[in-house]
Amino acid sequence: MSAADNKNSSYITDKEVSFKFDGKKYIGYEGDTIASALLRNNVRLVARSFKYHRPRGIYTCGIEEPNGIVQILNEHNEPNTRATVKQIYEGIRVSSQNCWPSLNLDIGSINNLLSPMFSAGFYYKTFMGPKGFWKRIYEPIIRRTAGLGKPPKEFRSKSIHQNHNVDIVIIGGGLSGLITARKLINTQYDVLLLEQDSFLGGILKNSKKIKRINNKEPNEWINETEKLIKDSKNIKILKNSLVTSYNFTNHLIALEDKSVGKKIDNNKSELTLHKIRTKHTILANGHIERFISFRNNDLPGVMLAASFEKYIHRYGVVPETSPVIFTNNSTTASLLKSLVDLGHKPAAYVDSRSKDKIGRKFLNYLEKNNIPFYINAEVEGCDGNKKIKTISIKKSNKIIKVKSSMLCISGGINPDIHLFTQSKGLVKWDDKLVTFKPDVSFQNTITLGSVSGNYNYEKTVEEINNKLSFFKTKNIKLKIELNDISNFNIKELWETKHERKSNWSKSFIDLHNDVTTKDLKQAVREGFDRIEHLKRFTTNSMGTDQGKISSINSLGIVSKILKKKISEVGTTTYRPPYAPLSFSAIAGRNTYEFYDPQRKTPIHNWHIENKAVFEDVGQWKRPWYFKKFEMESMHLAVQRESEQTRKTAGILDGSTLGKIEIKGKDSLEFMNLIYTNAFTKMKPMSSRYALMLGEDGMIKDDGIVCKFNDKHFIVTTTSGGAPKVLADMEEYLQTEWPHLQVYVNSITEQFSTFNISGPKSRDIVSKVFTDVDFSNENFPFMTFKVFDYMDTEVRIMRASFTGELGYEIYITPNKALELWKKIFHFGKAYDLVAYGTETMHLLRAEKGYVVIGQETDGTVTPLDLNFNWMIGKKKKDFIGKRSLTRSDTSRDDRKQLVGIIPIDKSEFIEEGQHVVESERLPKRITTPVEYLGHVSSSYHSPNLNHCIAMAMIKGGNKLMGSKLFVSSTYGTKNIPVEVVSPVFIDPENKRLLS
Amino acid sequence: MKKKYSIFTLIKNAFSNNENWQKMWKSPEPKKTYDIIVVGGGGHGLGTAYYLAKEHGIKNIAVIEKGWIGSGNTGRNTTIIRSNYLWNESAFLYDHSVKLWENLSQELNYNMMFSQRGVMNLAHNEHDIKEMKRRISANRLNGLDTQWLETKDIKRLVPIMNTDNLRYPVLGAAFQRRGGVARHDAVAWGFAMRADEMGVDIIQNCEVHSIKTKNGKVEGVKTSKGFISAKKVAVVASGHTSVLAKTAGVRLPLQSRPLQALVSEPIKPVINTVVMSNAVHAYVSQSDKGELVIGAGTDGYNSFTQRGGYDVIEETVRAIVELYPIFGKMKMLRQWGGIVDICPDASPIISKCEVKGLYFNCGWGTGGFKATPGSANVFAHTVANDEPHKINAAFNLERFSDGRLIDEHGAAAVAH
Amino acid sequence: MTQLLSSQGIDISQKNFQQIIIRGDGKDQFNEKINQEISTFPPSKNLEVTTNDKFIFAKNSFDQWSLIYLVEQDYKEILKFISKINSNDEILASDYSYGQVYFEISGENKNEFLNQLTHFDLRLKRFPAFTMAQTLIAKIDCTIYNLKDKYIVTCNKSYEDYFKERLKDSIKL
Amino acid sequence: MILINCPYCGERDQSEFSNGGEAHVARPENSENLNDKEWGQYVFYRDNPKGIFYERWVHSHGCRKWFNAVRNTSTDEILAIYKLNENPPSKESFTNTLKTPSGEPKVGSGNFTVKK
Repeated sequence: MSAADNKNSSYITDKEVSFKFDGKKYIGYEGDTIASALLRNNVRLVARSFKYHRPRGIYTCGIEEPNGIVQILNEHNEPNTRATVKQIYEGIRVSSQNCWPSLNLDIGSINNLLSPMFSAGFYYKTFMGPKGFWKRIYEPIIRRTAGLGKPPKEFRSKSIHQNHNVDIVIIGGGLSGLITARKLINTQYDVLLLEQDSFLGGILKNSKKIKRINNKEPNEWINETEKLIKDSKNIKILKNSLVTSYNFTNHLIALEDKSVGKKIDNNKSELTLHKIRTKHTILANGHIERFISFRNNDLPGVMLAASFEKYIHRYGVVPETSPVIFTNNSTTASLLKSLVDLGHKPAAYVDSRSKDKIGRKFLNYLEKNNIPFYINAEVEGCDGNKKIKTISIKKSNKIIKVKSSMLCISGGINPDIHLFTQSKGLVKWDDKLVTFKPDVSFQNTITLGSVSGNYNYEKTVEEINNKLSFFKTKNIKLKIELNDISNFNIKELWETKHERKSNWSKSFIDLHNDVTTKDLKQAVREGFDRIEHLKRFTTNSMGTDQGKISSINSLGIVSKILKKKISEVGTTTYRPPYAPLSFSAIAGRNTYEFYDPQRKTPIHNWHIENKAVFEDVGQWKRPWYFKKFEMESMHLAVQRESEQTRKTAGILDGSTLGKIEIKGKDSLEFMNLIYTNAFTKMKPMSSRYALMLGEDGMIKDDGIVCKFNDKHFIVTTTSGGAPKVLADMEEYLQTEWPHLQVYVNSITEQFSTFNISGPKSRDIVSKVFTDVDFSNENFPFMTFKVFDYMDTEVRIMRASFTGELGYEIYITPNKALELWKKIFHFGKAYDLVAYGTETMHLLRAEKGYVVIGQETDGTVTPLDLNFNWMIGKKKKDFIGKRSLTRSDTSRDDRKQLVGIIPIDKSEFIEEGQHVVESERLPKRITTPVEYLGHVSSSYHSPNLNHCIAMAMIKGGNKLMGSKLFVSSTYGTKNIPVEVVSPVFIDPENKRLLS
Repeated sequence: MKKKYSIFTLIKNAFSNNENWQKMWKSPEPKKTYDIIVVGGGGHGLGTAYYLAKEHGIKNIAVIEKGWIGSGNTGRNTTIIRSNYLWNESAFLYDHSVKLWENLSQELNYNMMFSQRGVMNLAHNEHDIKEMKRRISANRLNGLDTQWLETKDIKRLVPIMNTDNLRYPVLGAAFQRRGGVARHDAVAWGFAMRADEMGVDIIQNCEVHSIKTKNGKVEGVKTSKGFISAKKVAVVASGHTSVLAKTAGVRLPLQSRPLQALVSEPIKPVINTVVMSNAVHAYVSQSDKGELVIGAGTDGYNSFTQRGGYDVIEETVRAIVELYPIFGKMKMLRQWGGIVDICPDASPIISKCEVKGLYFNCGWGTGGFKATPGSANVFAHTVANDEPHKINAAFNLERFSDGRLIDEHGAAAVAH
Repeated sequence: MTQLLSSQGIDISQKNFQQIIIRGDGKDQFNEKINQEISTFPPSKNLEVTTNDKFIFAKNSFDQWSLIYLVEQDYKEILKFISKINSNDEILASDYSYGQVYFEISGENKNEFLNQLTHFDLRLKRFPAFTMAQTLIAKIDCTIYNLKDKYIVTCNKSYEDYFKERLKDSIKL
Repeated sequence: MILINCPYCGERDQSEFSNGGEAHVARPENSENLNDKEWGQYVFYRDNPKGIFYERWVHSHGCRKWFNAVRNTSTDEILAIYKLNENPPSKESFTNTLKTPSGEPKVGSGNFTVKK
């Protein structure tokens, strides 16, 4: 008794392929899955179970497989691969999972002996004490024993995404799918046909249930149909494409495996994730056979009947020439017939149905071929060591033992409603079919064929013509002849009773997670009588197969315990994805080098040439500091840049600053509403530092406003804040103040910005822009000029973020680099230095300027920063005004901005540390220590040669001059500091206005 | 009688073929009236009932659950537990919770599998670093065990992490050792079992349609099983809280958003701590079963569908494979969504309201699970005494008028 | 113009166009003003694109137009035009000439190719010739003009390197 | 993923849009006359109904235009879209066309079921 070939299989070639399983070499045929190849080689033991490490064999022939889950060693050690789906190729190396030292001798199987203790949810009830043991002892052990496969190896996939927009999607290229496609050929509709297999045909190839279609052999008809579709202009076929998710408004996710049956080429995309948007979805994705629970229904050799049949016809392998067949329904008839037609003879046919249900016709057939059969009978269980030896059949309280190495079972078939429920369609229980089938669909979803609960193939055409009548297409005519001996009927049967009761005997309800029918009963006993509770408590159907062959069975069993109708117990949620979905496919190319775009300024390459170290600011790459020589540390570089800037001049690439152009009759009114400042009295061609609040009164952004006239402004924003500020302006204009005639455009990228500052900056710009008068009288602080230069337009603003004399230069990007170099050409004589964001931060801190997002954190008002002078008190309204007078925001003991310096000038204050009143902190802090606030900025000032810091502390304004302490990461001793004004350099603005 | 669980009871029951286990809780029909009705049978609600009975001696309580207990966010989150929050108010509240977590398995004699494997928050830019160092310093002064990790330390704890060869390099992390994960269902079941033992009625499959009030005082709730009167009503219904509040004429500053999570197929242990990253949006831990438990983001719109947008899943997964290149060969097993109620300041509301006898515990947003015992404990106190516990005093409704917000969004805009 | 890449049924080249974004109410006075300067009326139908050998003129939405010069103009002329337009208080014209990059994409596989990078529905029945759209391509904001036999795609200059790499990458795989 | 019909650009994937919360909340004219509570209501409180919701969207990755939508938050089905200057459709016009399921598991099960 062993496997045999079925030479007249339509699919398998006889091209030999060698592969390795657990180190041993085997030969299969091209087109074999790992499973079919192993069966061909009479390998029955392929895995160990999750919890009890029981021996397991191939149980199904597809995605629903609960047992045959393996590791692909030569594909970056990919774990948890379904042997029933993955095709072999020359040299593929496969290993079993979750066993040690070997599949055959697995120490873990000790758990099987202890299994009575490992009852459902046992881990909730023990491993609790003594305290701390869970973390140190129990959990590590449990973690090591749990888990399926070993971790994969690093692999940066090049999987791609492909978007589709179509009118109709057909899921499933089986009988119904193909007929539907034929109906839609050369119509106005764009159609996408998705088939999970590498060929079309479905049931037509998986069985011999159908004899002829329009007097043609099924294969002939399939080929004809495929050609018709290929020649059509409007239908596209995607093979090896499994639909995994059915989202809202007919958005589908399908995974195409482009390396079926071949080695993965790491430089190509091996997977394509299809994102499909369609008007109508047609589900023709068929059904899944379910099993029956009986003693040892997990023993290698037990297999679903339809899967057995699939192996015969698709893969040309008869896993066992004389198996026992155990069924409660009519679908197994075709398997029996297939065996007989191939000259094999089943060891026994066991049917729980009665004579009249089975039907005379089929009984005659059994007798004619003198097949030993038992009706009104059940399989009580099977026995054997790592493979079936004997099968115990129970008929009228007698046990008959039959010898066979395989047992083909069928507990009925379930419409594959996974995707349908994902779409939020409703299912209802059908007592005749003993299963759930689609009821009301929630989206534009149509189900056809067995997924709709129509198991009668002769009726398929009629069904399609009816359900698709609303499409503008002709009705289709097809004659379908069957091989089947009887029409579908079934007798409800979920579980057969054990003969002798033993604490060790098991009949499984979830093979993947090792859940037994006993566990279900215990769970219900403990009060978990709701199906979702049951699921969570027992982990039933929570495995990687999502209980495809068993979840309805568990409902059946529970309904019996609770003496309720199954429809009352409810069905369990099917959550996307339909089958485990590759992470790298989901990520596609939007990761690794393309995780997030890098935004670069026109000066970027110059920065690189000049040894800039970059900082990420949003998506922007900004020079953080420039290394003068390779070994120069950040600290040295920043000290150098800062010193040089105050000594002569420094320049910063500020191109990332947000820039917005604002124009319209009511621009002035708009500006007065958006910003806290008052702009009415502001002179044309002048600039002003401005603040923007949220309605909650908290500072949101700042920038400099350039006023051309009352109807035309240009403003800058923080680099990170730019998009948000523009969006907010648009929002207020469109939704709150449509009566204001104002337009705003982002011009961030239309101008590059350079900030040049330092005592020598005037000399330098005067040399660059020879015909501009930069004198204090004609170009005072906070004014700007626009003029032609280098065949483009340049805007220069006298402004400074360093406290030095400074100019902000705006020029179009195409000329930016040229100008930048020119400035350096003339700057050379003055040792002009390029500086980065860190120096910018240091210099502004010396001057006491704040940085939004550093001094502020979304909880700071202008008053907290002593920015009262920036608030247009006389203005009737502006965004956030009202919030400033709430009882909490108007407190005068809020956290306020102060400067602090260490009393011992040699000490350094760390950013982020807190300001306290005590000299020391306890070693272990048990009762919280009161603090006044935190240090928001801290730098070593090269120009003062000691540490300067800013802090936000409670009632800071009143604490000027007082002595406090700042905590330190270096120990319990706090640093004594003095509270001072945050302006450390040039308080009287001599440098600024020079 | 009190159920005792231990290795011995397991053995005992093993010999009786596991046929003598008792119900963990009864499922009684609701009485006409109760002293206190807790609306919402999640961890927070069941815990509230438990502490009311245990610490405040009130036994005439019903917990009313629309579905089955733990069916809401309790059973839908990524089970991360930590207390390293910036502001004192939050730090005290969440650490109160962590302290309760540390003894909960023993207290309830039910294994919460609270695993203090540490929680890491990664820093990916200068701004993150500044924000975290400030947080760590504040935590220290509040007696919390948060520490700064250099990249090499991170590598040692999570060798599979890609720290340098990515768009936003890992520059360091804030790490709280006492943080970790727990078994989410166990919390609901454990509280339910012990509350039930003390006489609390746990009523499932009973939907509260509205809260009945009369001249500014609560009278009871209208449910799918009829009207049930009560002296006090405590609402802990996460996403649906504001909907119920409205029926009592109370307006809450909440928005209900989908929050999604996903798990991978189980593999042998590869990541033994919890890693969170905001810039590269990815929260990961590995369950004892071996599944990677991954938290995604919230969608930007209100929804009660328990189903978010697919793009949010993609955003998270692409971050995961960026941060952990070996996960490229992993597969997503399940994905699901919950409905979280979000407050303007990203802090919860545990408060009385203008209606006498009506209390709310809501606004936990994406971070409610970690707070389960703590929130339940102080809420029970608030309901029992009609007065907040000092730990939750600041989490009142008034703050949205006077401006005393507890803004846990973290620092706002990026620097110049 | 520089040929970027050319592969099975898909050709991409980078162009140096100049552009102006014009905001206004689209009423007679507005149209007249524009017409005076470039002797063409701005397209009146939303998303409509009018084009000749010199420029593309498209209506992005009810109050925004983009004018793209296909043949390089003297920049001074463009600035002059902008200042003339802006002399009218109720119109805002912003120069976009050098802050954007432009790509011309043609070939019979251009839709399938672009749909690797965008979910946008490029089918002729949803995206007719001589219309435009603003959408996400490769995760960044882009504008795409359908000129029947080819598309013009434009995005911010700071994304230039990234966007080119994405295009090349998609062709490769 | 929701498909949103931008009144200016046509049907686009939701990922191109940003949501603006409750619609028709006018910014108070004379905020100085409001007390803290009233002002707080405007700043922090927005409607959050389960069912019919009048809300705002902006096509942030497209034309950057704002518009209003009526959405059933228990199913995410968009019932109507209208421009800012158009009048909102009446609630009544939807109540009978409302498509269930509520979008949540039916009590006691994980199945999506219609309240019939």
